[in-house]
Amino acid sequence: MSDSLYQEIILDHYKYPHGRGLREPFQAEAHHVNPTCGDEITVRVAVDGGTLTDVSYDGQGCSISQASASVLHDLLSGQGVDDAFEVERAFVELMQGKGEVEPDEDVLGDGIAFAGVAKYPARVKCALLSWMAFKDAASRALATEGEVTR
Amino acid sequence: MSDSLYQEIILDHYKYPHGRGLREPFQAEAHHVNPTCGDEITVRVAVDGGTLTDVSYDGQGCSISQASASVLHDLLSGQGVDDAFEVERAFVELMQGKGEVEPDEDVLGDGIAFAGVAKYPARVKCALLSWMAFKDAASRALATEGEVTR
Amino acid sequence: MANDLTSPLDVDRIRKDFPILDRRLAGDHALAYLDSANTSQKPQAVIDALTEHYARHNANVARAVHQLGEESTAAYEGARDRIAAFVGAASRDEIVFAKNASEALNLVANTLASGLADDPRYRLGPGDEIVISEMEHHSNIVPWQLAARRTGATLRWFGLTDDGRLDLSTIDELINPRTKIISVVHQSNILGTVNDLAPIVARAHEVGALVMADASQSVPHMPVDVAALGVDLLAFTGHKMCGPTGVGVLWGRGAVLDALPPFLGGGEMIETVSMEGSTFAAVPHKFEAGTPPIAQVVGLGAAVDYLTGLDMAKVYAHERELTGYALQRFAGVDGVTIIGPDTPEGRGGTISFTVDGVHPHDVGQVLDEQGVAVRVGHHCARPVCVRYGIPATTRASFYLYTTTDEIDALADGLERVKRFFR
Amino acid sequence: MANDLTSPLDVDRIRKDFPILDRRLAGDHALAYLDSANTSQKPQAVIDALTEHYARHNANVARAVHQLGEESTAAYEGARDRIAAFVGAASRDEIVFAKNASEALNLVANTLASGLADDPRYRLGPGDEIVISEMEHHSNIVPWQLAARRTGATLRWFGLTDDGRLDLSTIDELINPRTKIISVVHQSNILGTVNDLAPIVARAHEVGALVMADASQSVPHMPVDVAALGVDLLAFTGHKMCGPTGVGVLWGRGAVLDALPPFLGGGEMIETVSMEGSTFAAVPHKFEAGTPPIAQVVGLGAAVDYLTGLDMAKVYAHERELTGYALQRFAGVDGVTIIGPDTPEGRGGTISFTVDGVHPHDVGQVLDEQGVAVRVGHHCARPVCVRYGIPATTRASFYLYTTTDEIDALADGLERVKRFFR
Ligand SMILES: Cc1ncc(COP(=O)(O)O)c(C=O)c1O
Ligand SMILES: Cc1ncc(COP(=O)(O)O)c(C=O)c1O
Repeated sequence: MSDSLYQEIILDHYKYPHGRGLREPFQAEAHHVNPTCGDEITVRVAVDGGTLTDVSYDGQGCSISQASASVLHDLLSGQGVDDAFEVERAFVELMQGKGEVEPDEDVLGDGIAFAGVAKYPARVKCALLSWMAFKDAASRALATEGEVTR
Repeated sequence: MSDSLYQEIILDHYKYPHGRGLREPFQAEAHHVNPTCGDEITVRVAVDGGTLTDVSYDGQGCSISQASASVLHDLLSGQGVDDAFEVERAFVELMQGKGEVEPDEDVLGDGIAFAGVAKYPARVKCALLSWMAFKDAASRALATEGEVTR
Repeated sequence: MANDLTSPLDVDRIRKDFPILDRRLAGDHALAYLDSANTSQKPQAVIDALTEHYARHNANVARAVHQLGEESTAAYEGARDRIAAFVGAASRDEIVFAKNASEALNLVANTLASGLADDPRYRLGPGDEIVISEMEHHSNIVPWQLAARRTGATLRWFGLTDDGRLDLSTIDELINPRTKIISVVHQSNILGTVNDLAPIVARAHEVGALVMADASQSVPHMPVDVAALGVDLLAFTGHKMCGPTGVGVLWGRGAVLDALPPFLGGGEMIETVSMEGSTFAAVPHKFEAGTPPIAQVVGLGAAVDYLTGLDMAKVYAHERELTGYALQRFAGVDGVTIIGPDTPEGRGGTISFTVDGVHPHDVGQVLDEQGVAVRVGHHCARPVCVRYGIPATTRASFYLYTTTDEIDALADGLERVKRFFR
Repeated sequence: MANDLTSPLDVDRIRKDFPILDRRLAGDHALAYLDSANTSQKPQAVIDALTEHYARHNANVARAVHQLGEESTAAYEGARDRIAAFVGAASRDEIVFAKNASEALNLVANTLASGLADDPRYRLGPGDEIVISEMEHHSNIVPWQLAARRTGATLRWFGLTDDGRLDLSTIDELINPRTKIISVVHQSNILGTVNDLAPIVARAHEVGALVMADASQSVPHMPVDVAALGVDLLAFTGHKMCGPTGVGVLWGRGAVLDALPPFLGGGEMIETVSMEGSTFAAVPHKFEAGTPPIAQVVGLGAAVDYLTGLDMAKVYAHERELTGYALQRFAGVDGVTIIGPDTPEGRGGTISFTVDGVHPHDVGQVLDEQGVAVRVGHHCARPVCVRYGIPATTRASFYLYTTTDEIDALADGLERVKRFFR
């Protein structure tokens, strides 16, 4: 049951999230809400010389939205900014692909476990919630890089 | 063809209307419009000591609305007020009877020719236009009886 | 099926009237549709009325002298008669057709806010107060927030008690001579609570305020008589009562509807139009601008016939039985907490709950994979979630075709949910 | 049938798609339905789409994680994609579903009048001007009269030439820097005139005004591309284009829709709601309060598929042929005067006329008794009747299923009308 949607990897990230909690320093923060289900996420981005030194987050919501934030942290923390945006694009593409996009494990790591979610339109928003917040925060962080908020 | 709706009597009244034209004196006047088709009628009522001394009218519209005004004039001019309202009630009842009310020729005279119209809901309004204007004008005339408008 | 209940409805027979209840879902699961508060399913009689209308009688209404136009007008206006009778309206002219309940609620909020009424009692302005409650559907919150913002009136509300009921303790202060209108839900779509409107109506009429009831969740499920309720205005929606989407109803006392200025302009809502200015038709047409939802009204008429044929008192009794059964059944599922009244008194067959440690989205998804269709989220009543400190709920809602088997499938499914996420 | 025309449509085959065209009327007359400008008939494909939706996929949209909810949402949003493509919208988010064209027009008038927009270009006030025309449908007059009354803005209009066209001679004065919006009809529902919107769009954009087109009578009958028209907003209605009643469409440029404040409040038009205040969803959902006309949108999607399958260019060509034929045919009927352009250039297949000495009501009635269904009255465009000094007209209007036989039946019927009343 639930094979396609609830992969073991997703349940693992949900039960044992990686890198959860909001940390300092950070340049920008974004808070996103999914109005249909009340899921919320706050993502903070710290950039230093073209590298995402930390992507921290906190939130509440369903297994998909929370596991996706945990995977986001794993994939993007410590990455170069350009690489990070490439991963972000690949994840969004996978999620919007209606289950017809073949995910690249080299780029997406544990993110490939979300391939099945793309077949459930109502849940795609859950999976994307933290990624949208990240994109928002990261764009603003890049615009203000240098002014570290403590 | 058209037997039920367009009785000879109706066509006669339409082609050769009785008592058409607005006359003085009168106590009250009412102008009614059928918004769906643009038919209009003005009815004037002159009352003297409980008698409708004249019911005059002018208007434009379809054969049903114009013939009905002509019949109205014939039936009500010179009548006692109470008798006139009785005729009015009988005509309205006939029109709203969906073709199931048996008209009384003693009361309605040529008005019985409109019995078939009652089966055409879209035309009932046409047949009633002058009668509604009459009712309106007559009620006001009775309220102001005495103050003759010249 | 419903045999273990003392339900007065023959549910097995009724289910045959609803073609969708035979649907097999993915994985060849049977459908247990427990989302009727969201939208109800449609009996064949309603589907047939739509088909028959489009295939044999379709024409615009009120405008045509031709035969199809007369048939279509007779069907449309005939439905108005039956819908008026269904809620005990004093006159057919008190029934206005809207596109849904939301439009009906907005119609009242907007016309009061427009400032175009002749009578000042029907004009909102600074200093005036509007009263709603914390258990309203967004469709009975946002229109009043917008009206308050436009006019400078103040929006106030009844709070909720811990057990999911309106807190009427402050009623005499909350409803006061500054109050112009109170708009409250008759049966909550999230808590299931049925509100006794009598004290609100009594206090409102003492201070000269109007009362509007949002009856979207009551008219489908119990006999509702507008005269007995004593309210001035009432809204409900076709798609939750076996009717088509695309049609809602505003009922209003004749004098109140007469006093409200027009809402949308155009089409047949006029008496006469010139470029310089226009005059308006009498109610209900004053509020029905443009081509109305003709086929949908005809379909709603068929739905009302269907419900009347079953007898609303029996529908209500059936749902009470189901509610009692479900509350008992859930009490036996560990970790499930009911949000709202947990006894069958003063509530309908809509039950919201949380499952310890599992997000409603995940509850709903796993249930769906077993063919059990429930709704998850804030159910367009986010303030209720905020009030009870939860992000969302899972909600099961019943109707005349619901069986205890389906409630059992839900309870069993919840055990599975817990095993899966723990 | 249409054999004597060079029509590119196989009308005989098309007629088999419309079950109502087989109707026998009272007196066993065949139906000649010449009232499609009032509402069109529905092909079986649209009726089937409705039945299929209610019988197999019915659920509320955007709210459910269950399978029926996903199917219903996919059908609803999928129709939005196809309808967007049908009118050449840049994005699916530019398509807002309303209950009819009248609501779409009112939406724009009301949101501009509400004063709630952030950008002052989207707020009407004293000194601002609104421009319409004398050939508008009441649904594109009354909303602007109400908006002007509410805001103190001034309503102005294009007059008409004697041959039934917009009088653009004063365009540079009429559209001036005080003008905030021009809302004009693309094809007149009474005169049949097709307006060239290019000079209006050019002048409007010179002075920074918005242009809205009422395309209720053009989208059903010709290929319409919003980008090519250059307008900012456009309204049309489902029931005139083979779709169900109860659904209309507002198209708007993304930036324009974004700038307009919300219209009706409730349901899914929100981002987040608290008792103290709410924020709103992005377009198109911002304008879709409450349960939308789900099945009707699905039906309209099927209608658009049907029309696309036939090819709108061919539909247009067919109607041009019919119009030419009809104008010629009427020219031969003594005492018949066309109200509106009397040549096929710059007009569609909607022909209004008067018959000397016979009131339109009587014309329509006698035609009906021969099975010929036309509309009589002012066609919700009373100012046109006033302009041409007539109380009403008789109107014949054609569509893709209309044949020259039906036009012949009309012409023969008119001879009979004259014999009867003279
Ligand atoms: C030109 C025009 N505009 C607007 C409308 C209004 O459309 P609806 O009645 O569907 O709102 C119509 C049709 O009635 C029309 O012909
Ligand atoms: C209590 C309540 N009010 C209003 C509404 C709005 O109804 P609709 O979506 O048909 O406008 C609903 C349902 O969604 C409801 O449950």
